[in-house]
Amino acid sequence: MILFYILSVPVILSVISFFAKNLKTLGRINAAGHLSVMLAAFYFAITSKLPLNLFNLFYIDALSVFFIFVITIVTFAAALFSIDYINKDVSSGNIKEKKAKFYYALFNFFSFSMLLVPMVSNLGMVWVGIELTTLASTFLVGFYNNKTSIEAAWKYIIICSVGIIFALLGTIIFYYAVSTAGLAKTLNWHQIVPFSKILDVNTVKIAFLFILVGYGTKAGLAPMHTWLPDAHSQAISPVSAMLSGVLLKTAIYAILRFMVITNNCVGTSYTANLFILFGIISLIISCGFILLQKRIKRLLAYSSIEHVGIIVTGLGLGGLGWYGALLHIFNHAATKSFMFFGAATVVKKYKKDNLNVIKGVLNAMPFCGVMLILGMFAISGMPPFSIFFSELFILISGFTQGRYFISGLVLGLLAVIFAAIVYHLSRILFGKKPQEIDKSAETLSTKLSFLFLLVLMCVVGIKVPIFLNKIILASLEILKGNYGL
Amino acid sequence: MHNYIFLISILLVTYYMVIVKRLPALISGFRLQSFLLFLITASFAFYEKEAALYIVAVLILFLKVILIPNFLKGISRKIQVNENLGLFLNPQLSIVVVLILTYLSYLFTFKVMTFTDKMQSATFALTLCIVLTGLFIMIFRLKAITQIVGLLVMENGLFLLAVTMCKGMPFLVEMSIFLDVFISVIILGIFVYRINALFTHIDVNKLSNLRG
Amino acid sequence: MANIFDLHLGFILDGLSLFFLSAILLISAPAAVYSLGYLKGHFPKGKIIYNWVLFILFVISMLLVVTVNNALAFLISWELMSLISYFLVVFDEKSEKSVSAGTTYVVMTHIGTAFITAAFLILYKHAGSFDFSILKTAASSLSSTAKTLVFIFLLIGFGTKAGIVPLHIWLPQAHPQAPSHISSLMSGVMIKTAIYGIIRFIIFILGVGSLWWGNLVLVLAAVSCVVGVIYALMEHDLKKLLAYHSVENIGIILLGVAASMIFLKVNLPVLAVFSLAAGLYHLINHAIFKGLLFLCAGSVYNATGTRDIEKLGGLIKKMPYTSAAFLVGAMAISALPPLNGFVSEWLTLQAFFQGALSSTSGMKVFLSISAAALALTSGLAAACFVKAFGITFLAQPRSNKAVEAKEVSFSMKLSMCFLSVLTFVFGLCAAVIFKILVSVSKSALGLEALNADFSLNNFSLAIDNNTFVSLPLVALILIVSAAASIIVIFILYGKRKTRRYNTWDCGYYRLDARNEYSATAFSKPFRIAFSFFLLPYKKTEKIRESFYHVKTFKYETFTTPVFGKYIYAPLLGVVLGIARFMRRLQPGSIHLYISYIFVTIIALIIFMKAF
Amino acid sequence: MLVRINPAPNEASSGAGLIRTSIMAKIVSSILQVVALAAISPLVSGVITKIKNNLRLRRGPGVLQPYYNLAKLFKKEEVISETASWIFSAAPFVVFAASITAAFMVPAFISGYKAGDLLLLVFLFSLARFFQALAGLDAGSSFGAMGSSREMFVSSFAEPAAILAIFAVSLNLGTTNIGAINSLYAIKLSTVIAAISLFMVILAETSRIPIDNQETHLELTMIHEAMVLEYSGRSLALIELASYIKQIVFFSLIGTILLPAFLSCNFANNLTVFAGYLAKLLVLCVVVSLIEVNLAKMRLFRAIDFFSFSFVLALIAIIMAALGV
Repeated sequence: MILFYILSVPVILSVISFFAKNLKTLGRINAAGHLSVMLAAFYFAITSKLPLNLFNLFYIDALSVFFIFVITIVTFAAALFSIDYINKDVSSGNIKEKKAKFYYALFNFFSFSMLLVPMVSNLGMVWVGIELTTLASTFLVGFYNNKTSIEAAWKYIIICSVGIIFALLGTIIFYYAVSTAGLAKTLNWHQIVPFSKILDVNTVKIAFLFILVGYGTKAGLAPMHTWLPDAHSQAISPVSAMLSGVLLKTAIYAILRFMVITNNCVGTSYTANLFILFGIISLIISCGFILLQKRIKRLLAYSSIEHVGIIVTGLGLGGLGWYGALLHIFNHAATKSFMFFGAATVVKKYKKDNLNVIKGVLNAMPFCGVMLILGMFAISGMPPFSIFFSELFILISGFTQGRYFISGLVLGLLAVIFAAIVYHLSRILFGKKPQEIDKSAETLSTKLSFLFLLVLMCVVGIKVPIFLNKIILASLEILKGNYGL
Repeated sequence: MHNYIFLISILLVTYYMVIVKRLPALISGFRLQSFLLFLITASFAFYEKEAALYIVAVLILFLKVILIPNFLKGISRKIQVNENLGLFLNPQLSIVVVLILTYLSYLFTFKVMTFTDKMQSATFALTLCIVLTGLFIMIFRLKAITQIVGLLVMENGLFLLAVTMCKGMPFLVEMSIFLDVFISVIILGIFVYRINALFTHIDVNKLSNLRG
Repeated sequence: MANIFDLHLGFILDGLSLFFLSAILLISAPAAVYSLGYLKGHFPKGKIIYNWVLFILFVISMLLVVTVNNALAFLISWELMSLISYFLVVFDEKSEKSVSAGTTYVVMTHIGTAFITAAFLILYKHAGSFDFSILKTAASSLSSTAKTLVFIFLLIGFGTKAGIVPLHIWLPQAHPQAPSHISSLMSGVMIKTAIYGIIRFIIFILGVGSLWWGNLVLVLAAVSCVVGVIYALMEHDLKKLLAYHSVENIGIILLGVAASMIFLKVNLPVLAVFSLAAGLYHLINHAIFKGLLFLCAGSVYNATGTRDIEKLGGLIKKMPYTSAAFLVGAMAISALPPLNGFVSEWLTLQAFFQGALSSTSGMKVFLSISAAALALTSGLAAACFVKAFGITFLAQPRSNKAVEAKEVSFSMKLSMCFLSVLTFVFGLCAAVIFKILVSVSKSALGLEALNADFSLNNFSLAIDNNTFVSLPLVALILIVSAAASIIVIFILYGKRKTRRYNTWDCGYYRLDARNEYSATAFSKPFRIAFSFFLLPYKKTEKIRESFYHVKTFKYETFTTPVFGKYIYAPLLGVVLGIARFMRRLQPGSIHLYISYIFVTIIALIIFMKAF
Repeated sequence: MLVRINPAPNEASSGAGLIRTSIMAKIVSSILQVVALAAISPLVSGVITKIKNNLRLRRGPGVLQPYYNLAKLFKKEEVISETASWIFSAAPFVVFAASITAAFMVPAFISGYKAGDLLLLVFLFSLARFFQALAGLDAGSSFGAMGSSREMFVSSFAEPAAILAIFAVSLNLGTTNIGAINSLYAIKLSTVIAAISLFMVILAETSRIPIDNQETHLELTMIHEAMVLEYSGRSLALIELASYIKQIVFFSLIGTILLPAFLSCNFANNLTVFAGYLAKLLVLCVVVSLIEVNLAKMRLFRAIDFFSFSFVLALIAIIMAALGV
């Protein structure tokens, strides 16, 4: 029941958006709705007996719960952040009020499509869900309807569609493997997994290749990442946070589902090696681009590629690396959204996003400045923030397996990226503010959205909450192929 | 036997789409290809006695043969775009490349995939070839609409694969995919309008403000 | 898997940790008192509270670093320490210098931490735990390659924090930018935590693997000494000068540590204990006098608003307490008896000598040359502090800022006074203190059972019955002979007759501050002598009124930052060059982007068998 | 080897007992020795000047001239610069005290208990130099500052050579405490070479040609004299006396290292020891005079070459000592 509540709230909110009178009230209702969704997800995670199978259509296990949880958290934070952001956009004449309502509708449609992905049991429907997320978010990317945002939106939809077609190809090949193995013709994950050992090894291998490239495009793995910096930097900022924070992760979720089957069928080393390859390439590429980045939101977008690289490397390393990767999914979602909020506030205030031009953020907007400093260190992996730990787990896993070269490479690249991020952001944060910018404070809702995520970052950094730990450990069992959890 | 004929003709239509220079011809090619896809699906439904495939076939006919090509033609008429496709690679070279791709697909199918059935091998190679050709069109043709067509060609290839190899996907999935395709074409169409309005052209290669 | 998440935060309180603990507290206390007066009036109230919060966190993080018994906890507190000190470096966030210094600092230290992390994780692989005791047992079964790797990583990691050459470049930028009481903490104790790391992890846990480790550290330490002091000589920013001296003194401390590593390997345990204790002694001494000097420099900055010694002068009359304290610090750091700096340099030299005495011929020469490097260093350091003290405090004020200087507030004087007294205490009570340090050193080396005692009658340091130094006695003789000379002269010749008059001016009628020797002039002989390394160059500029009349002549000399120009800049250039190349891969063409996907697929299929 | 650097408890206590019995006698004899050194130190300079003048076929002042100079200066009124601070007034006493203390470290004609060792000696002189240089800067005159700069420059290069030479000597001796030397000690070739190296350093430290020239007040060449240019009267006398003492301490050191004979354990028993000591001093005076007369002063930056040579000599001495020669 809770599940339907979670799914239906975005739909209802989406409909409400068109009829709402007052924009501010709409924003508040929106935030409240997503808060309730988040709490419902939390409640669901604690109370419900997993796995949950509804009409063979929905299949919820610990892994799904984990992703649902991450999605609802970021969505709530983005909804909270949207209130003031959209208001300012409207009051400054950037967008019309009608368009703002349209924004809320799309926002909810987008969150609905993302929530759908981890819930459905059918791998084909997972594909549909992910394609839906693309379609829902395209307009949010091209929201401002200017040259750059339209360009970004076009690239986003075209490249993602191409990628996702390969994912579909992979899914069909999987389906072929299932149907030729003498099983019931099904694409339901929980029905395939028990029999994955009898699938044809070669076919599954090829299918996984296509899946990895296809969903990898959506997840932002280099070299298929090219849409990502454009889309993330041009999207309306709360949505940038959602794109970076969770959209990429839904694609990873899809990959994980296929990974379980492939691992059961051909052994872990095949997927592991592929993951590590893509992880390292993503890290290297993002490192290069972060070093020379000039625009703040693009910087964060490349940082997302970096973190997806880390996650995927962690998935490739296995063992503690899997734990680290899952934890990193959570941590990166929280931290990157946090950073996007900060960047959005700065860009809104200065009306520029060039790192060379912005100066004295700390001076002009003390709260946001402090948040950005903390976020800067959090995102680049300093304790006491949570990313440090998930990265450490991945590294521990690498070192204990004796993969010195790979782990060393990751460590080195992380250090370089740290250097670049601190260099870029400290330049805008410190210094004297320009004359024409006056000192200002953020509204309560904005502050709350920051603090909410900050608390998550710190709490997980100090100690992984028991319930999150439980979900992740259960998810790990699923990744290992013990599907009944 | 007639399946072979369909398959070979679909391949030929795909080649035709590679060598055409003008937009209407490309869209007509796509219409033809979709029509052949419809025929294949229908015959499969007939021989395999799959009720669901009939519905799929009808949807193909309705969406891909009629609705989408008309929509695309409508766009190109409305924005009065130069009918030239804008080629990175001239037709002669293009056909050579696509032939190489076809060869590669066959090589891949016979070397890597392990089909027992010869028919299945041929179909797989063919569909792979169509997917790659779609990709080829997307890469080597400049205009926004050609990219949409390229995407649709790839999708057609996948439909063909699903139908011939697995006798269609699960019904719900199939329907959702249709929905997805339809929505995405509409959204892409809207964006083509917007691109035309903002840039006064639809040459997507010139969309390169965002770099690095 | 789950046991990793539960950090069993335990503490190790052996001699080594307690030693560092007390060193930190010893310097933090006066720094805290000092900041009362230092910040007042110069910063808004909120900023002062901010300072206090950071200060306390900084001290706590340093204490954690030296007391936790778990490598993971160590790593976390290490990072926290870096982070907090970064915030302290950028305390004056509006100055661009602070920000760039802070960035350099945090980046360098983070790269260092990456190496430390790698080393820890390699150890962890073999131990399965981060606990020190388990790591220690596991380290003994490590293969020699792994051991060497861990050693190199730890050395780079901790070397970055300690500021050994060529990893020192952040240090002279960052330390001066922090508020002075923080500089004194950073220079005085924070960089010492790296020494703690070296002792704890390389010597205590890992164990010295082979002789060349010690040799390597020794060479690096000697180079750090000399390079640090040469740069300090060229520096005219008072706090920067002190920061370069930190590089030098870290070198001296490491000389002791390295000697200890060598002696452990050539089976001279007594000497190993001795030289490690000597290193530790210099460590605490440096903490005291460098803390003192930074506080004095802060007072000067507070009173005059500049740190450029070329603009100072004559402060001894305006700020008698500060100048006295600075003089004491300068004497201590120049290793002048009977102050504390001398004790530790003497001990270090003795360690080299005793080592040379007991070892084979090649080692004899090696150790002697190291001792010579130390001697060169202390000579140059003395020269540098003659410059620093002389130009800052003596002669006539060189600018209005110096003319208007006033003595600083009571709390600042109190802290400086406290540390000045400590320099005497640590000099005169050397025998007692060294006894404690020897036991610390024994426990750090795991040689508790060893019978080694290096003191005589509680007031002399002694190696054996012949070789010793008794600083109380030296102090006594100094005082008595000075007093005797005064008394004798008074008895023989009566009261001193003096007359105040102008400085001799060669007949020139108007001798003023512009005629004085400058710091640049003072250090010119050194600049020429080390020109092969400093690569000095000059810029001249003539501002002419007409062709015949040059109105002003501007003459500036510069030295080339060798490490920045020939190591770091090319390195950065390579990295940025690669990044620039990568940028070209993303020119904005969607067709190219799609082809990337295409190529990826093809490549994966071709190389599928490789996975 | 280890036994020596790690005295067993009973040995240490017996050593302490030995010290206790004779400690008063040792202290008295040490003080007497230092007083004697201080008393004859101006004479050494006088003798050197005399010999030099004789070598140049001049008459020159009498050997007691330094005493007359000192007596005159002590009586005179001092002129102190208005710019100068208390450092300027205190420095002569510090310099003097440091030199006296240094004299306690070196066995001139009495060996035995000392307060410290040769390393301490080096640092004591650097204490003296430190204050001297500060005093040079204090008056604000360019001459003084230039002298300070050069003095610190020269000495910082002299120091490594000195330490290395001391190491070479001590390696043969087994300890850095030159007080442990006694008449039974046999000198080796390496000791001689080390002593030569040390002697070169001493030339510089005592402001002699080829590094410095005591006889001139030409601003281009002077080092030590420039530094003390502002001094007059009593302070100047103290500084002069201190440098005489420094000189005699160094000479005694060289004499003891090269010829450990004529050392006795206590002061009272014979005068031949003292005579022998004076003879050693005289020989050194002659050597110094010959060098001063025959060499020209070097350019300031040639000093580095000079010390490098000294350094290399000391290094050779160490290598030879390592080989047991």
